[in-house]
Amino acid sequence: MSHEHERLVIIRHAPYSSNALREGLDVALVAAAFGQTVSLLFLGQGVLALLKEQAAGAPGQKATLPTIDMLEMYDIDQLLVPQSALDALNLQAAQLVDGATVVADDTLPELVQRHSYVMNF
Amino acid sequence: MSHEHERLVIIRHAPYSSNALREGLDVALVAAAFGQTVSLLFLGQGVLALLKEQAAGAPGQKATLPTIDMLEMYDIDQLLVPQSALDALNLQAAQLVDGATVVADDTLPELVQRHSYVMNF
Amino acid sequence: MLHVLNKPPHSEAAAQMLSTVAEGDGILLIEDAVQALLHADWQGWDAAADVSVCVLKEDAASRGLSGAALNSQAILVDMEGFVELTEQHTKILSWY
Amino acid sequence: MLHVLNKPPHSEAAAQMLSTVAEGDGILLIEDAVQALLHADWQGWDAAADVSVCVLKEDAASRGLSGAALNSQAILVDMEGFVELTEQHTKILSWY
Amino acid sequence: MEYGLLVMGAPYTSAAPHSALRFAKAVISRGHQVAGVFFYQEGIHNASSLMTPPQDELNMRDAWIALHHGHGVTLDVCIAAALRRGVMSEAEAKRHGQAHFNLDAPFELTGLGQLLTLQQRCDRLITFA
Amino acid sequence: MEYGLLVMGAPYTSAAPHSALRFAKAVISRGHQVAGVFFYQEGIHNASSLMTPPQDELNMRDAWIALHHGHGVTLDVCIAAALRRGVMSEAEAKRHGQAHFNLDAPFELTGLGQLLTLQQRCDRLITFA
Repeated sequence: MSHEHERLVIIRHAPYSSNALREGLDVALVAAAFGQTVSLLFLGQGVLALLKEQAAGAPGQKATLPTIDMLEMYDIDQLLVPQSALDALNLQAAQLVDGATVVADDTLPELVQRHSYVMNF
Repeated sequence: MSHEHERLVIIRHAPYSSNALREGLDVALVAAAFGQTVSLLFLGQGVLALLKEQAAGAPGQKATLPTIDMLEMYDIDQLLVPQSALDALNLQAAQLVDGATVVADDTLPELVQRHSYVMNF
Repeated sequence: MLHVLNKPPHSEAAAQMLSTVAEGDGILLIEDAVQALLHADWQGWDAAADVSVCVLKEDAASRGLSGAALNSQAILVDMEGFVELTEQHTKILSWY
Repeated sequence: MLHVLNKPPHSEAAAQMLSTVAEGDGILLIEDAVQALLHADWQGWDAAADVSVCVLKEDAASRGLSGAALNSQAILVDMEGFVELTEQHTKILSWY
Repeated sequence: MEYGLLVMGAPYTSAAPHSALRFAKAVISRGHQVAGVFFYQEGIHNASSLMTPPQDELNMRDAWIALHHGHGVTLDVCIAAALRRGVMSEAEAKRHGQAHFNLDAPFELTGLGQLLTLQQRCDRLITFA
Repeated sequence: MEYGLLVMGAPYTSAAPHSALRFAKAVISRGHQVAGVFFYQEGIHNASSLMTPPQDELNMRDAWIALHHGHGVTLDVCIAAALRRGVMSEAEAKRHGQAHFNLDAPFELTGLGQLLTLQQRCDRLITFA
């Protein structure tokens, strides 16, 4: 199977503390709306965006969890998390939203290589 | 001796990659111009601001080394660097501008405590 | 002195903060720093004998870490508690 | 793939980059990443057998690290060399 | 007690303005005064009258203005930091030959000396960055 | 070859615009084309017509405009990112009831789709952030 027009968006920022997470997700959503196949890879602090127990933001700060929940509607169903990223935060896969998939760290180089478009946020 | 109106400005950002370094130095200069006694403490990446071999910035980026060299004219002669910050960058004291003083790490809590105004940049 | 940290517990800012904490100081964790709740072994929890470490409750909740807070020795405070801490300490130093 | 790093060698961004580097990739260090010249033991220097690590010369010079570059196995490139690297690699991934 | 706030983060980039605003309200609700807020570094963007967030999000500038009108909090913006980042008052716009501007009252462009004055005047100064 | 640039750092806050500009010039001097620059996140501040750095410093917006006039480089700015941060064109200002604006030609407000188009059209896309 060719991955000619597949896009990988790498999310590395936590919710609330910057707009990087949200604006990265926006790129993923727009690409999906344009018919591209989009996968998301969550590294480092980005993994925190997948915590399912996130409450609504403090007054005035928009939450990103609703956007994460919306990804499936856009056919973005690959939400990949390396095992080491979970471990570094002492998190268990069960604490993440449904749809998050834990992947082995040694698959990352191949994962990044096989997408024609890769962007870091 | 009272340190009632002494100010400590902590510099933690490297040259060129943000304006944090320069705008932190500006606060130190203005405080000195207002007659306050000002000391500078360089932590982490901030130590790089003291490297004496810095060349002029790439086109369009203003260098901060001339500002460092100017501090003495404002009677800011305490440029303090903890030994561990030097070690973390594999630097020697001889690579720093004249006037930089290496201090032992265990003096930091007392240093921070004894100034009435302490600000991080 | 009250130290207010808003970066993750293993950040450079956190390490810098810990290198300056003195006996009798207080530490308050806000924004990304509330992640310390996930790290029972974080150095900051025992920064010094009489240094209390507080965590801003609403920032822990919005980040999905309220559950982690239950299992921690952290003192949870709300925004009024934050202000109370600044009443108790005459100097406040933010690490970001 | 060419990886372009602009954060210090011991940053999270650097570690994330190294976790994705594949055989045949290239690494270019710019801005704060040129500090890797100070760290002979930085993991990135041996990221993989056939991965070359280049350093942007003018960023090293402006940061006072030209001397460190002399003692390093790094390949120094200027801006034209930067462009050349992007000619050789069809994909470019920036880590910041 | 009197509090002064130093805000160095931009809205929609940093959580700092949000934390600062919530802190200011809590200070007031505990019976203290917020004498002033000084905006420096990226914080100067809080003063932009052109900031137009989506309707379901807080307009940070409006929130600061409400704090000013409700509680007399001064809103000072470092002029040097603001000018280089593209935030200026009508007076500065005239001085620099610009037809447009994006800062007006109750925000005031001022020098860094104002920050030192705020710090000396207040019982507490706290930074949000 | 054709190059596209994605710039996500603000002048005077990040080295990204400076590195991007120097890269763009080197691309051109090696005989390639820079098709366009897309400004996103904090990068949108590069387009501000009110940016007023001290005289001894580069005005980043002017530098981008020179690149546009000299080499036909398009300068696209993400409209959603720009509006929430206070950068808007005259047309957007009218739509939002603002008397002032701080973005004009050759900078263009556009959607994120333009970034994807740039990426597909170009042989190389490189991010400076």
